[in-house]
Parts: sequence; C-alpha cells; structure tokens
Amino acid sequence: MSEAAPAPLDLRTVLGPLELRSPVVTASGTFGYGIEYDGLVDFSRLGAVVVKGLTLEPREGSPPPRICETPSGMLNSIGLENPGVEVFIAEKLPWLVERDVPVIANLNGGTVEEYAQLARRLGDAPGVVAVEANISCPNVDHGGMEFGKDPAQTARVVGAVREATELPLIVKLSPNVTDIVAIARAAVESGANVLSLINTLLGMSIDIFSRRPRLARGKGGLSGPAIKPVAIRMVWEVRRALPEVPLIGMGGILTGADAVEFMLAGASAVAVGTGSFVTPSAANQVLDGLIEYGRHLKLRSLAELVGGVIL
Amino acid sequence: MSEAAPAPLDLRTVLGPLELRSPVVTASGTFGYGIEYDGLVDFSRLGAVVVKGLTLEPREGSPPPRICETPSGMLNSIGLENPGVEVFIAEKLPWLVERDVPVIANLNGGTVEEYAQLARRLGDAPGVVAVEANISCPNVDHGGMEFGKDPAQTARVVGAVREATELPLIVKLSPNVTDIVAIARAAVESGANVLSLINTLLGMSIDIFSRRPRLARGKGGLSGPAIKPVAIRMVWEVRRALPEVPLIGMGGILTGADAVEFMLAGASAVAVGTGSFVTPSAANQVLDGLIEYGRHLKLRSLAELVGGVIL
Amino acid sequence: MPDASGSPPIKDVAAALQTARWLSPIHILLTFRAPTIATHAVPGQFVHLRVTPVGTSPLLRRPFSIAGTNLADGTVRLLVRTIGRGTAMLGELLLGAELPALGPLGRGFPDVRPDREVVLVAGGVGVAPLLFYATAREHARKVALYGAETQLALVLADELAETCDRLLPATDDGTLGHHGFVTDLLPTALDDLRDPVVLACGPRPMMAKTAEVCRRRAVECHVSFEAWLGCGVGACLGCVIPAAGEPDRYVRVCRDGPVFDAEEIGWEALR
Amino acid sequence: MPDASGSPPIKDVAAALQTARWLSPIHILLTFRAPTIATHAVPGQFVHLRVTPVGTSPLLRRPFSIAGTNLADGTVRLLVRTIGRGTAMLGELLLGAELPALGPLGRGFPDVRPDREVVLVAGGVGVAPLLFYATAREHARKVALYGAETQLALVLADELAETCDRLLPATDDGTLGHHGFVTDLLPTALDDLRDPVVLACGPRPMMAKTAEVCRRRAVECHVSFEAWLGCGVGACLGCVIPAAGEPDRYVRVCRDGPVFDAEEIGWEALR
Ligand SMILES: Cc1cc2nc3c(=O)[nH]c(=O)nc-3n(C[C@H](O)[C@H](O)[C@H](O)COP(=O)(O)OP(=O)(O)OC[C@H]3O[C@@H](n4cnc5c(N)ncnc54)[C@H](O)[C@@H]3O)c2cc1C
Ligand SMILES: Cc1cc2nc3c(=O)[nH]c(=O)nc-3n(C[C@H](O)[C@H](O)[C@H](O)COP(=O)(O)OP(=O)(O)OC[C@H]3O[C@@H](n4cnc5c(N)ncnc54)[C@H](O)[C@@H]3O)c2cc1C
Ligand SMILES: Cc1cc2nc3c(=O)[nH]c(=O)nc-3n(C[C@H](O)[C@H](O)[C@H](O)COP(=O)(O)O)c2cc1C
Ligand SMILES: Cc1cc2nc3c(=O)[nH]c(=O)nc-3n(C[C@H](O)[C@H](O)[C@H](O)COP(=O)(O)O)c2cc1C
Ligand code: FES
Ligand code: FES
Repeated sequence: MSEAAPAPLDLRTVLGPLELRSPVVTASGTFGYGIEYDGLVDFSRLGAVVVKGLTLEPREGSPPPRICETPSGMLNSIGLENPGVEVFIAEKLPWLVERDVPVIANLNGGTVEEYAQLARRLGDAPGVVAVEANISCPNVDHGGMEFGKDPAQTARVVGAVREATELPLIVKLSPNVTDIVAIARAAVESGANVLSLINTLLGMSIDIFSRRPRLARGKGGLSGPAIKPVAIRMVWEVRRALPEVPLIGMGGILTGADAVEFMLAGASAVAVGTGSFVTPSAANQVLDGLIEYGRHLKLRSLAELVGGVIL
Repeated sequence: MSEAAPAPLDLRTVLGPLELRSPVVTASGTFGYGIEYDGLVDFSRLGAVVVKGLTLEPREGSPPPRICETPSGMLNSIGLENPGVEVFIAEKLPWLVERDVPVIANLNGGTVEEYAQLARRLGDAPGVVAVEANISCPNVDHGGMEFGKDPAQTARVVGAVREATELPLIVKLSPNVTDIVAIARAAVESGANVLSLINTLLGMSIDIFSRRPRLARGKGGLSGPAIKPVAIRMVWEVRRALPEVPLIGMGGILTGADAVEFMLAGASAVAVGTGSFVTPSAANQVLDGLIEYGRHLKLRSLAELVGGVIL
Repeated sequence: MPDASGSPPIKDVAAALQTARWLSPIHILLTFRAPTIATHAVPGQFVHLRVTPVGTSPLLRRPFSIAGTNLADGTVRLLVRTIGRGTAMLGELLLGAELPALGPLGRGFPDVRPDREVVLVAGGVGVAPLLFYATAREHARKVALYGAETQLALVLADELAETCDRLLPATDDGTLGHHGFVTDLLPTALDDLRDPVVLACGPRPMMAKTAEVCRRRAVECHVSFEAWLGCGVGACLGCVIPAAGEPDRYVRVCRDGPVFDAEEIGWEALR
Repeated sequence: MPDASGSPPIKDVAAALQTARWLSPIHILLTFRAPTIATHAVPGQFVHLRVTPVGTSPLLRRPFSIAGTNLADGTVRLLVRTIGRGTAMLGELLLGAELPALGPLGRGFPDVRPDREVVLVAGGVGVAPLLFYATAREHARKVALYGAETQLALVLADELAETCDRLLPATDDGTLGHHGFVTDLLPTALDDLRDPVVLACGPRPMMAKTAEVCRRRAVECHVSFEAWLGCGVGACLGCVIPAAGEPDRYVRVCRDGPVFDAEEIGWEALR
C-alpha cells in the first residue's frame, strides 16, 4: 500500500432522494429539538437532527416515572410529549434553521389523516429536509405502533403520507413484529424512500419492593446497547430482501464501531439515540470512529461499507 | 407483626397437572443433561432439570463459532446439537433418574409428526415428568421457530403432541412475534397445560475487523439480562390475557430479585438459562433469593407472589 | 466568571477524583477536579456523572448536586449516599480516576436578596445543595433544619452549623436533636423570622410537607427535586414531575429544575 | 491430593488476588489464592473467571490457562494478555479483590512417561500452560520453542529456560532468536530427539502447522485450544471445534479439551 497522503474520505450520504452531509443523525426523541445540546455537540457534523416526535396538537405525554434503567439499556414511555406541530414550526425550528442544520421531522398520528396533515404542514416548513413517519411508537394508546404491526395498515398510512408531501419520506419501523421484511416491503411499495429501523422493543420492568411497574404506564420501549443485536439482525434481513432501499440503522449505537457494524449489515446512515444520554457528543464521536475506520481501510467513501458483511 | 418463628415457606409449585418441589428449573440448552454441573449445583433444590433440546435423530449442530457476547447478553446458534432421543434415554437420563431429579424433556421436530413421535417415545421414559415442545428454536432451518410464528401452525403441532402423550405438556413460545397472546391462546386451546416464555430473541452481530458475522450461521438467539424487559412484558401480557394458564418465566434471570420480578408479572415458576454460565449455582442462588424475599414478606407460599404486580 | 465567548457554560469534562472521604458507612464526600464546572456552578445545580467510563452497565449517568466548589483549585464537592450499584462504584474509585462529568446542569436556587432571612430544610443527602448555598450566599440570617434517620447520618452537620446562624437537627430515632421529622421544626423556626424564604431539599414527602407549611403561611418556598434522569439536559423528557395548574402538565427536573418554586409543582399528582 | 469425599474437584470459589506484576505493557502475571483449584490442577487445565462480580457487562466469564500453582500457599498463577475489556479489568484489580473462579476445568496434557523427550511449542500467551507443564513434569529432555511478535512479548522466557533443557526463541521482528515463525524451528528440534512428544499452545495457525509437521513425521502431538466459552463445563455446546473423521462432528474445547491429541482435530474444517 502506498504511503501517500490519504485520499479525503467522502462523508456525503445518499438516501434515495435525500442527500446528507454525513451519515450520522440523531434519533428522534433523544435529542429534543437540538437546542438542548447547544455547546455540547458540533452540529455541523451531524447529517441531520431528527427531532422529537410531533403530533398535530400539543401532547402532555405520559405520567411519570417515564424512564428506568435496565441491563445495558433503558425503558421509556414518554408518550410523545410535544408542543404540537405549529409551536414546533414557530418556536423550535428556527433555532436549527439559523444554524443550517438539516431537520428531519418525526410524524405521529392517531389516524391516517393526521399523518397526512402533519406531512402537508411540514412540507412548507423551512429547513425540513425529510419527514420520518413513525409507525412504531409503543407508548401511545391509539395509532402509533398499531399501524406498524401489519403490512396493510402500513401501506395505508405510508400511502397517505406519500400523497401529502413531496419531501423525501422515511418510514420508521417497529421491531415488535414477526416479519419485518413484510412491513418493510409494504412501506416501500406505498412510497417510502428510506426506512429507519429499529424503534424500541416493547418491554416492562417491575420494582419488586413497591410491586409496581417502574414506568407509570406499565410497558415501555427498550433502547440502548441491549437491543443492538436485534437491530443489526433486522437491518440485515431488510437489506437482503430489499437491497435497493436505503436504510437508517439505529439501536444501541454508542461508538464508531457500532456504526460500522450497522453499515456492514446494510445501513447507509445511522442514528444515535440513547447514546446521546450516555455521552452528549456521542453522535460526533460516532462520526470520528467511522472516519478513523474508513481511513484505516483507505476507503474513498463510507458508502463502500454499506452491506459489506461477508457471509 | 409477631416475632414468632417464621412459618415455613412452601416452595411447592403447581403448574396445572405438573407439581414441582421448587419453582426454579434450569432452561433448556443451558444446563446440558445435568451431569455437567455435578458438584456445582444442589440438584435436590431444583424444581426440575429441563434438558438440552432433543430431536429424533442425533444432530451435529451448527458450525462454530456458535456463541458470542453482546452487551449484557449473548448470542447462540448451537443448532440443536444432541445425541438423539434414544441415546438420551439410554445414556443421559439414568444419571438424573438415579439422583431423583425430575426431568423435563425439550422436544424439537422438523415436522408435526416428529414432535408427536418424540412425545410418544418420552412418555415411557423413567423420570420424565413433563415434555416441553420447543416451537421457538431460532437456530435450525426447518421446523423450530416456523411453528411458533403463527397461531394455526402452533395449534397443529401442539394438538399432535397433546394426542401423543399423557404427560403434562409445556409449550415454549418464541418472542419474535407480533402478538404473543395469539400464539399463547392457540397453544392452550390445542392442549398445552403450561407455557414457557421466552425463548431467545433473534439477533446478529458482525465483527468489524473480519467483516463476518460473529456466529458462523449469521443469526442467532439473544439471551441474558439484556432481554429481561421483553420477557417480563410478554409474561405479563400472557398472564393478563390468560390468567388461568400457568407460566414458566425466563429471560435474563441471574438473581432472586429477577425471579421475583417474573413471578410478580405472572410466572408460577422460573427457569435460569444464561445465568448458569455466569454462576454455575445460579439456580440455587435464585431460589435462595426467592426464599429470602418470601420470608421477608412473611409469605406462606411463593405462589402468593404470582401475578402480584400492582397496576 | 461567565464564559467570555458567550457559549453556554455546560461542558462534558473528564473530572479527576482528588479526594474521597467516608463520612459514615454509607456516605462519601468526593472532590473532583473540574474547573469549568466549579467556575460556573451556582447552588442547586448538579453534575451528571458517568460512573462507567467504558462499559454499558450501568448505562445511564448518575446525577449529584454540587455540595460546594473551590475556585482556587477548580474542584467541586459531591456528597454521595451509596444506595445502589452506581453509587457503590463511586465508593471504589481510585484517586486520580477520571469520570466524564457533565455540568453544571439545571436551574439552581434563585437569587434571594442578602437582606432577607432564609431557612434551609435538609433531609438526608438533600443537605448537599443547601450546604453549597449556605457557603456561597450571604443573608441577614440563615437558619438550617437538618433531619436524617440517626445522628450518624447527619453528615456535614458541623459545616452547616458553621455557615449558618443556627442549626436545628432532627433524627428519626432521637439520637440527636428533635425526635421526629425535620418538618416538625419548621413552624417554630418560621415564627422567629421576618418574611423568610424557605429552601428545601430532601425526600419528596419532606418537601411536600415543607411546601404545605409555607403555603399556609404564604412563605416563599423553593424545593430541589430528584428524579430518574436520562439525558440531564432537557432533551428526553424522561424526568418530569407534575406541574401546578392544569392536570397532566409536567416540568422537567433536569432543566426546568431541579430547583422549583413550590408553587410550580403539582403536589397532589406527585407519586 | 484428590478430594477425599470423591466428589469432582471442580469448584466455584472466591479467588483473592495476591500479586499482580506487569511483564510487558500488555502482559500481566496474576496470582490468586484458590487452594482447591491449586490442589487439583494439572497442566493444561484452566480457570473460568468472572471479571465483574456484580454487573452484567461483560456478562460471561473469561477463561485462562493455569500457568503454575503453589501448593504451599494455595495459589494459582495466570498469565493474561490484555486484548479487550475483560482482560483490561483484570489489570485494574486491587490486591485482595475477590473474583469468582471456577476450576480446575477441562482435560489437561496427558501423562507422558518421564523417560520420553518432549518439545514444548509456545506461541504468545500459549506459554502459560506449557510453563506449568515444564515446572510440574520431569522428562528425559525438555526442549522449548517459544515465539512471539517481539522480544518484549516473550514474557516468562527466563522461567521457561530454567525449567527446560533448552529454549529456542523466535520473534516476528527478529529482535530475539529466530527471525520468523516458531514452527520454523520445529523440524530441526525434532531431528535431534528420539521418539519425542510435542505439546503445543498458541494461535491456531501455529498449532495447525505444528500438527502438520508432527503428522508428516508420525510424531505424537498434543495441542491446547482456545475458543469463545459460554459455560466452561461442557453444557452449552458453544465452544466446539471440528473433530477429525466424519465432517460436521465437533468436540468441546472446554470439556473434551482444551488439550487434544492433534489427531482428534478436524484441521481442514477449522476456521
Ligand atoms: C438533580 C439530582 C441531584 C441529586 N443529588 C444527589 C446528591 O447530592 N447525593 C446523593 O447521594 N444523591 C443524589 N441524587 C440521587 C442520585 O442520583 C441517586 O441516588 C443515584 O443515581 C443512584 O444511583 P445507583 O446506581 O447507586 O442506584 P441504583 O442501583 O440505580 O438504584 C438503587 C435504588 O435507588 C433508587 N433510585 C436510584 N436513583 C434514583 C433517582 N434518581 N430517583 C429515585 N430513586 C432512585 C432505585 O429505585 C433503586 O431502588 C440526586 C438526584 C438528582 C436527580
Ligand atoms: C481454555 C482457554 C485458555 C486460555 N488461556 C489464556 C491465558 O492463559 N492467557 C490469556 O491471556 N488468554 C487466555 N485465553 C484467552 C482469553 O480467555 C481471552 O483473551 C479473553 O477471554 C479475552 O477477554 P476480553 O474481555 O479481554 O476480550 P474481549 O473484549 O471479549 O475481546 C477482545 C478481542 O479478542 C477476541 N477474543 C476474545 N476472547 C476470545 C477467545 N476466547 N477466542 C478467540 N478470540 C477471542 C475478540 O474477538 C475480540 O476481538 C484462553 C482461552 C481459553 C478458551
Ligand atoms: C426517551 C426516548 C424517546 C423516544 N422518542 C421517540 C419518538 O418520539 N419518535 C420516534 O420515532 N422514536 C423515538 N424513540 C426511539 C429512538 O429514536 C430509537 O429508535 C430507539 O431508541 C433505538 O435507538 P437507541 O438504542 O440508539 O436509543 C425514543 C427513544 C427514547 C429512548
Ligand atoms: C446456549 C443456549 C442454548 C439453548 N438451547 C435451547 C434448546 O435446545 N431448547 C430450548 O427450548 N431453548 C434453548 N435455549 C433458550 C433458553 O432455554 C432460554 O429460553 C433463553 O436462553 C432465555 O433465558 P436466559 O436469558 O435465562 O438464557 C438456549 C439458550 C442458550 C443460551
Ligand atoms: S433527564 Fe432528559 S429531559 Fe430531564
Ligand atoms: S463452553 Fe459450554 S460447552 Fe464448552
């Protein structure tokens, strides 16, 4: 191998119609609206900020306790607390736009029509480069995960969002299903450009002293390193079945090595979720690790890693 | 509260037609045939030994590597290596029978008829107090988990086993499904006396240096503390839907506190799996912890805990 | 000394353990070198410590109130009660060990005019932020009420006594001071003072009682809350507690607090 | 001293760290007090150590060959190469720390008649079981071949030299002894000996080469294998390697080994 100066590593990440400046984004619900991490993260190195899940109307969310720790993971039932899409656009979005941070809006409806309305409203919003339809939230009573459990329902909601916006459409899938490929296929056939996987695994934890569930709502979503093997498996299954569909991989990413694992399994980009709680600058560190790995292998682009697992 | 000597704590555990002397058993595939733990475990305090999954013919299992570690968990793809039911009865079973250890045989067929044949053959075997039909093994190409993914298939295989044996019938469910209650219901309606849950979550891990999956077979089953929240959630869901059905809970149990959590969620008995790798005497220690908790609460029987979560 | 650049002073730094002293079998006083945190911290703020610099168990950080700062050597003091695995690991740290420390976080105690009289109500390790307060702020009068299970658990009571005009202890077992709840002492203490401000930190029932007493007497009261934290910076919405006013409204302990005006809290809904 | 009660001598004991010595930047020699293990161990056997007495990360135990025993004080020696998190944690243990240690496990080296000549082929930390062997067993002649990346990594070479009649080192970088693979030295070493037995432990390619050389010369050869272990006692079937003979037959490293007659291994299928 030559000892010449290393070729610059191309970080640009193409996800169908969506082009990002780096393959590392933040995972919805774990990075607020960006401002909470002001001064702690170099925003210019994020591919995008995926904001906390939005609904049409403001939502107060679940009663506390809303989170608890589990072995190498955590459970949450935030219940989609958010100020509603209008307040988001008026008060949260401008901060990110001023900083030139591409924004991906995470959409959550109780009905198909609500998803479509959200998509329409965000189509005009400055700085929003894509919408991510979350059909996998385990923490609300209506809508949310119900759509993501079944290919037909998935097709309905994705089809409606597709018609409602010209923006690149990401669909975020639930891992709590028998056949992730069937859901992925339904989403893509109904117009998804990109798939995000995975959302949290449904879990529960009980305090043996009070005998109560540790979360007020009982069940919640499991995230963090504990779920990484499940996430890698699902990314790989979907990649194998639908090799042309760009994927955003997430689930337990703390380091660059974790991100490489997701890319080898088939993800074109990765999202850092719980990792930001462990280390606020985790998304930056993940990118550092990816770059180091890419340089070591003398890659010209990180895209060369995608799906590169050797079977 | 009185300061009198504590009432003796009743450990007997009734699982429908099956009565065990203690609520703590070993999980299939993690305790071999018992003899491997000779001298390390007090067998008289185990409710039963659930032996490694059996097939009609001997199986060589998967190529190595077969296991790898993950955050707070491990992946395995043993591929049901076992000497076949005849060798089991002739060479493995006697050691346990001599020691008066109740044995639960874990059955694995490639076809419905194979499950039935296994059940018939083990009905006569001395010391076997119940059969556990494993319709959830993720590590074989035919049979195994395919049956456990679908209520209709579940009903077929469970019905056939039910007709083939008078022994108490335990059915072990896969967590890799959208609706665990639907599968549980199908199993019970087809004759299952007891349900075991959960088997491993399907996962994958990739070595970023070799770029190969860490397991030769690619995918494997995730076990250990990482999956406990998912297991607790499923035990609770099934308990709520089918409160009369006795459950054996498992998934990440290392301590008595973990076992209490499962019992509060609705398990009448618990199985220790990966925990035995961490601490060979884990099953004994789990029972110690249960007893301590029961004494502390001045319970007369551990059965009083079952389903006792306060919502 | 605010940051000249104008960027927010919250930093994630590698804090090196300088000293560790066991004050009781379950209380440790730790000092960490973390100059940026020491410089910017105000009483009531906290640091979010990663107790496992590598490894994923425990995964989340652990929050601790800042019990004092030393600007000369750039250190912060933490008073830790060992109750679980994360805090136990803090007790086993070697001097010099570096832990990721995020801070200073949250909203601290408000600026109370120096000419006013304050009552500090501390329960258990809730003494930590109040000790910082007592050390850092001047007031016409500072009265401290400090309760714990037993005399041994009244750690740092001597320092509190030095920095306050008066210290009234209480113990559940009567081994020192009032035999009973620390809040039993509050009404009499308030009787003696002119338009006092109450600052409290301790278990939730203690703070609820304190708030109730103050409300009945229309005394200004600020309470510092604990909760399970995820991010610590206001992003995850995991740490909320009920807000006063409309039902089902919440405030974040980590960013809207941990110090709240007692009037901001939905005390009835608190579980 | 076999156990008088007749029960199997494998025990899970709390082994207290007695001494720790860094032999290189990445090699540590540890001695643990574990009398039952020290008493029963034979060369080639290993202990399965829980590096996190509490906590779930890393979850599984870590196996280490016994590098020697001291029956007088009931200790076992382990030579650890730090390559990951578990081994790094061993390097940070305080003296006196107790770790759960399961052992002695596995099948050690066979009984070779004292009047026979042996060649010990060690690669890297594979020297550990061979050093125990050289210390514990008498033979007409003991020749040691010991290879590593560089001179610094040839840890405990002095002890090996003392307990053997001859030590031939090899290094990948030529800093000591033969510049190249340790197996390059094997043919000549064998030429000098009468009906020798070869005992090898090291990386798989090294052992494969050793087995190949021995097979061609019809020399008896025993190899000690490493693999990822789950249970360590033969129960989980996680640690298998291909067996000789029929394809797709496997043997367990932890219980059928770690020491195997080279003829038992399916070398072609080994990945
Ligand atoms: C803003 C803030 C400031 C704090 N300041 C201090 C301080 O100065 N000194 C101090 O000793 N502690 C303080 N705490 C509490 C401290 O963070 C917890 O005690 C610590 O995180 C426990 O960690 P652990 O791993 O030892 O406990 P774990 O093993 O995680 O838990 C042990 C037990 O404690 C309970 N528990 C743990 N953490 C919390 C929590 N945050 N809220 C409610 N219950 C909990 C659990 O339910 C469990 O039963 C503060 C908390 C907050 C939010
Ligand atoms: C019977 C036996 C005896 C052994 N004796 C010794 C000994 O005397 N001295 C010694 O230093 N080591 C010995 N080993 C190897 C030792 O167990 C591993 O190096 C150790 O478990 C690594 O733990 P870790 O947490 O540091 O590494 P990890 O962080 O788990 O892994 C670090 C890297 O090493 C690789 N790796 C780790 N463990 C193994 C393994 N068992 N097999 C293959 N690759 C692995 C991983 O793929 C990873 O890339 C022995 C292993 C066996 C099976
Ligand atoms: C506290 C919390 C809140 C979350 N909120 C949302 C959300 O609003 N919308 C969404 O699509 N996913 C949400 N998620 C899921 C994450 O975006 C991510 O898919 C999941 O946590 C797995 O990644 P991780 O293991 O890196 O956290 C949330 C996760 C957490 C931990
Ligand atoms: C190495 C290994 C082998 C297993 N083999 C079987 C098996 O043969 N049959 C079966 O029903 N379950 C098998 N299981 C699943 C366990 O019995 C148990 O359901 C699962 O591991 C979850 O429990 P745990 O987290 O306590 O290990 C196996 C698990 C492991 C780790
Ligand atoms: S801990 Fe995340 S918002 Fe408070
Ligand atoms: S490690 Fe379990 S059989 Fe070898």
